[in-house]
Amino acid sequence: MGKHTIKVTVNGDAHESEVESRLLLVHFLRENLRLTGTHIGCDTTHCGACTVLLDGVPVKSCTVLAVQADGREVMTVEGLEKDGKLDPVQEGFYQEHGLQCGYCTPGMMMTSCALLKSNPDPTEADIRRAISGNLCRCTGYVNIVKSVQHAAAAARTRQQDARAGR
Amino acid sequence: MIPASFDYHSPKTLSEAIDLLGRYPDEAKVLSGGQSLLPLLKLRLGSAGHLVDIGRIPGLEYIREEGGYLKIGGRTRESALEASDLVRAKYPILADTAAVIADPLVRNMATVGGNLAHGDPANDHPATMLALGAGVVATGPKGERTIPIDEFFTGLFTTALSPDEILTEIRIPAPPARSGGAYMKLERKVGDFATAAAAAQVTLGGGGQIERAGIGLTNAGPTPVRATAAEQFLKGKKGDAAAIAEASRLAAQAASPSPDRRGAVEYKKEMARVLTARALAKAIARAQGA
Amino acid sequence: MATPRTSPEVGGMGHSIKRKEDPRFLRGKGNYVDDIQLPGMLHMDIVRSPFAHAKIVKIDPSKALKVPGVLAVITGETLKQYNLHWMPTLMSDTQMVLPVEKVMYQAQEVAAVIATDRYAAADGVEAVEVEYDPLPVVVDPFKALEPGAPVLRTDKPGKTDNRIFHWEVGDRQATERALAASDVVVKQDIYLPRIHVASIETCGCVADFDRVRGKLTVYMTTQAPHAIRTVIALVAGHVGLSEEKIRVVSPDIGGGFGGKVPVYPGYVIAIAASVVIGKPVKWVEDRMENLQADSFARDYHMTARLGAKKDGTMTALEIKTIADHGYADAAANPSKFPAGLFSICTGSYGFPNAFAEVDGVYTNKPPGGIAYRCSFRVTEAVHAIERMTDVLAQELKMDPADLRMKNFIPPEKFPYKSVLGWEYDSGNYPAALKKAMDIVGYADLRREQAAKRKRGELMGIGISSFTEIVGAGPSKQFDILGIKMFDSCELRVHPTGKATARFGTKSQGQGHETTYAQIIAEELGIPAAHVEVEEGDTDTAPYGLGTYASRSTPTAGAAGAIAARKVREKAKKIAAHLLEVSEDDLVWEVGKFSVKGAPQKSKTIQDIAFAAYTNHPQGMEAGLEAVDYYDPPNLTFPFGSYICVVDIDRGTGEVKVRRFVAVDDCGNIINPMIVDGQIHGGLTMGLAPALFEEITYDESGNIQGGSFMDYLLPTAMETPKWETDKTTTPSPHHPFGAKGVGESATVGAPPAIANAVVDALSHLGVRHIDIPITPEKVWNILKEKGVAE
Amino acid sequence: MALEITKTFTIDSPKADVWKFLTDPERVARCLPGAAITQKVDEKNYLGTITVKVGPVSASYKGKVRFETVDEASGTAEIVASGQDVKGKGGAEMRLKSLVVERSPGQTEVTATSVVNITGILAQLARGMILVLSDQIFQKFTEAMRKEVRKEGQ
Repeated sequence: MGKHTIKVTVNGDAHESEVESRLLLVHFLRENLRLTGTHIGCDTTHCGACTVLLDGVPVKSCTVLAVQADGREVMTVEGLEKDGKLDPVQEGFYQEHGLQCGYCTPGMMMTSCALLKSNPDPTEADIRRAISGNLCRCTGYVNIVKSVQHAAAAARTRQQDARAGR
Repeated sequence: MIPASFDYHSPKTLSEAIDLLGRYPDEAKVLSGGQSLLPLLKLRLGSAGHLVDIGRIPGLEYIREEGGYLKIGGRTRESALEASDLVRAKYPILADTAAVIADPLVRNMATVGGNLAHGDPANDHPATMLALGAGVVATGPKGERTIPIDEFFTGLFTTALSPDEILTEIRIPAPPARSGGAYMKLERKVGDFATAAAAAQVTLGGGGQIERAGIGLTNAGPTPVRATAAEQFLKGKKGDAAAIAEASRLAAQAASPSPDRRGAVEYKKEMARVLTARALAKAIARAQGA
Repeated sequence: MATPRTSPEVGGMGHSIKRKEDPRFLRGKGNYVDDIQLPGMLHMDIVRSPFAHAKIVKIDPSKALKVPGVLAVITGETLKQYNLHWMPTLMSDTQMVLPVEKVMYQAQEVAAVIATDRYAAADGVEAVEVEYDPLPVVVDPFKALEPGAPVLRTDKPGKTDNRIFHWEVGDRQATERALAASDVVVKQDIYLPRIHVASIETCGCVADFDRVRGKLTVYMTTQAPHAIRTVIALVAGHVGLSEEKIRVVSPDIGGGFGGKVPVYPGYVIAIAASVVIGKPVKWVEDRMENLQADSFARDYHMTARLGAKKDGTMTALEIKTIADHGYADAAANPSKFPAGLFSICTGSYGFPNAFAEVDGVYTNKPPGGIAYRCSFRVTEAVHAIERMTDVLAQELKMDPADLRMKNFIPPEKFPYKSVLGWEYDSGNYPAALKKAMDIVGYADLRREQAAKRKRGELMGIGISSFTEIVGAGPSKQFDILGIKMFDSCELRVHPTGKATARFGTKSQGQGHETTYAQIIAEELGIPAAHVEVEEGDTDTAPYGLGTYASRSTPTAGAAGAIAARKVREKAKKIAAHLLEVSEDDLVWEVGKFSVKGAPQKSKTIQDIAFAAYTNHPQGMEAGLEAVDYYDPPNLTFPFGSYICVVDIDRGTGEVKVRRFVAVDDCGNIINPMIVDGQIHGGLTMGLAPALFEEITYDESGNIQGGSFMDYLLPTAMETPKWETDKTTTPSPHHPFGAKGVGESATVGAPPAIANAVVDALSHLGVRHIDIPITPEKVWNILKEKGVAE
Repeated sequence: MALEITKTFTIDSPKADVWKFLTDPERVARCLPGAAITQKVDEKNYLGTITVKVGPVSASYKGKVRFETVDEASGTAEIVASGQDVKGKGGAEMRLKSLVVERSPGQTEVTATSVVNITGILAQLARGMILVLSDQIFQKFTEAMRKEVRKEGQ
């Protein structure tokens, strides 16, 4: 019942699809576009495994309809790496062992990216607060906090380098 | 977890949205942030034949002071409220509230209007709006009307909105000088509904006595609770420990919570008292600093 | 751990090399079960019972079959045709795949809907009409044991009660006598509630039966793919599924923690559906199904008595337990251990007398009794002894640290034979506790506490000095359904000196691809970067019992080292041939053999590998590979001392963990970075049941805590910043002295937290609080004691 | 989860009228918001439906109504209504015990005890709501009952 044609830009690529009204954004990404990096963990808006950026803002894609994303930009974990270079957040998680099973990781990283955009130099408390809608069962969060701090430092360095024309 | 089928509408104007609501009187539901509605549909606890998404109607997201009121557009997201300098500076009670609703990601979608219109006594804004003496602007086929917040919550999950009305604005009287407010919430973890929570807004007179007090309680009954006896008691009192203690005792008497995994009735009532006391103390301190 | 023997480039033991699995996870390129998409794949969704105990009067699929996209509805009657409606549990009990007569718990599988997509399947589930006739519900295991209680397992001929098993260990009479002769005996009821591992990925599978080849491939969230393959062959052999035609693939797994060891009905139904329909069938649980129907952990009602002399010397321990297993004993213990390794309950202390008994009971709850990130029933045992130690300290007015120091098994007594039959391989308990006390500043904290008490503020300090028992296990005692609990490695060194190593275990986040490579690197000097580790595919990996109970490093890790040593033995022969010397004249140093006294004459492992395929000695088999099935001579006994500091809000009863210091000893460490990560995670899964998580049932058998709304996983806000440190006491019998670490912290943390909260209230006469210690529980005590705000 | 609510109230009607009402399931159903009797099986057994709606949440139950006790002499009636959610999400059972006593001519005191037992998803997720709801329904029922009894009595 109720099909809609939607145009969504995902990781910079424009997609046009016909979808059912009730199709959840997370299923649109995972099944229609086969971008399976975004995971499903709880269905009730508690775990954040499905976090993606919708127009740059992190949201839980299991609680957003695909039709709501019509005309908007979505970024998923698959869009983080640019020109073969990991995003500072990915690099931070790698260096600081911010992931174990990897299941919450994409959502955790998307939230972290958004945090660093609005707050390039977050305190530990800022980070803990920002990721409090993302559950991790493996890491105990200590190394995730370090990963985001690592990413913040790396992003600052990259910016300085860019400014210095390096 | 997958919702049953429904049809989706994305009107571009308010009148189009209101028409749709009128066209499907028993079946249509307003989709604002969707953070309460979509989980209900996914759990298949509720159903809706038609969702009317008000997200594409321009002009429903704003926070501004105008004509002696703080006006918040119905579709204003919680995260916007949380980040607003105006709110932080002048309406700290609202900043307190926005910061403890669900979790940061949910707040990026959830809206202030939705939080009220859902009519859930466990939601956080109702108590705050009761304390602030807000008005709710409903827009329907006959135009706008303002519903005083005291008349807004009519029952469990039910409000004074008619099925073809949309909550378009919340109006909060701009607080006079020497006003302050606070919202204190006890939750089992981030993302949980309140075990108990209290909103307090006070205005102090020149001599430091309390001229006006507004107190609202979350999850303290089938509808959001306004602790009127406590408010009355505080009028003219100095905001000292004894007055706060008595007012919070009176506030707890107004609570009739249901037992659940968050706690038994006695605990919840006592938490209403403790949190009212803490919210009042903070509100008074803020008022003194204002 | 001493300085690493290998260079950072080789990355052997002791190097915190970055994880080899991370690049794919960081890019969203992991391959979890729900990511698998096969051509023509169908979706399965399950109709579940809203009743905890009810006769099934009728299942009417007609409306469901009219839902567009729905192809079939499978019921117990369907499976009964193939005699697949019941299946064995790992504990030799039986459980239903789909019911024919009655349901035994809320959320039990009743029927399965097969459809072309998951949306249609969900619609189909809602359209299946089931008529139930409710039966009396038994949720309380004590009531279940009363005479006249409804007998739940009416399927078992001659069963007249709800008892599953009685198990005991130790000398009952001697313990009773010793308790009677003790100066002081403390007694306490301790309940460890029902909890759920709640890995962020739920369980699921894609079953793909190829009719032409007669081959079944099942991609499955399983921690033990080989054992599962054998179980499938045993259960479904009679319908033509033969073990060599079954391939179980465990892809990337989003956390296991014990919850992905059992065989769930959903797997079996999906397999049956694929075999019958001839198309791939995917089934993935949602979160509520996961919490409500998958195996639970704990649910141990313990009563402990601890005897001591006036000076604090412990003399005897007795623990009696009622274990609520739900409607079937579906624990995943070694078969001869119905109560797992609960007999580790004498802990870190030198008891001369001890006795423990456990009675398993049926109730109308989901089946289980699995671990929650711990070795079999070890958390229960450790909680009991560590709580009782504090209860005794309080009774004797002794400092709990002093009491522990007094009773620790002394370092010189290892290997130590415990009164309940274990041989502790190694330990240095005083060193770990002393280190933790130094880091946390124990004496200062006690002074701070005293000052605060005078002001009416509540803070507490809790200690837990736990001993774990992991690495099951020696084949003389340990098997699952008869299969001995060895584990395995098959190592191949390729001509260019790179290696592929396959193991019988399966990582779920522990980082095996990295740590196993480091073991091979350590033993052979082949850089870890050039060792490819594979697990989880039964068509390629050697048989093993899987990853749980912290057994991977103690068993498969050991197999890896031994296989590498076998390769080294052969390499030595080849090196002798190449260098034209006798084997006795060769010495091994990292990555090469050289001639004694002539170190310039040497052959690297890479040279030797090449020669193994190009220039091997005549009469010797070509190639350089080895297989090892490692049968551990003993279990390993990791230990540690944790100290937790809490502050209590007198108004709300909230407990805030201010500090938590964890000193762990897991023997020699492969990768310190990964070990720290394991401990951080384990601590958080110790915090969770201590303060937040619990599943309960109301009198009608309605589950409470069946979604993340009420099953409270801690976020970064509730979780403290863990402080970790180590002592190193290598295992004397493990090939490289390691012990296993994934679960120590989950075992050790809850009593430290509970002890801290009780300590904060001990001056008010509080002696025990059952976990989870919720704000309401604390507040009720504060109110009763007249100190609530 | 079993919820017990007891209410005692007086109706300005003779005992016989009240009794007649309480033993007529169709009339009782009329006073329960959302309820209807769909079929009479025999004198003591009926089939019926009830739909409960609270804001966006709704549940429809289909089931049986049975008179367990009808003892006019002692003025006690016990009705058990049990049903299952039409979408398989749960079950509900209500046991309504009534004790009818004539206080004075034309004045009848009714003590009604309802024990509601809910199983399934609502009992998992909405315990607090069910409590409030049961109370509301019972309140509405007793109000409607006064009117219904008086109407029929007139």
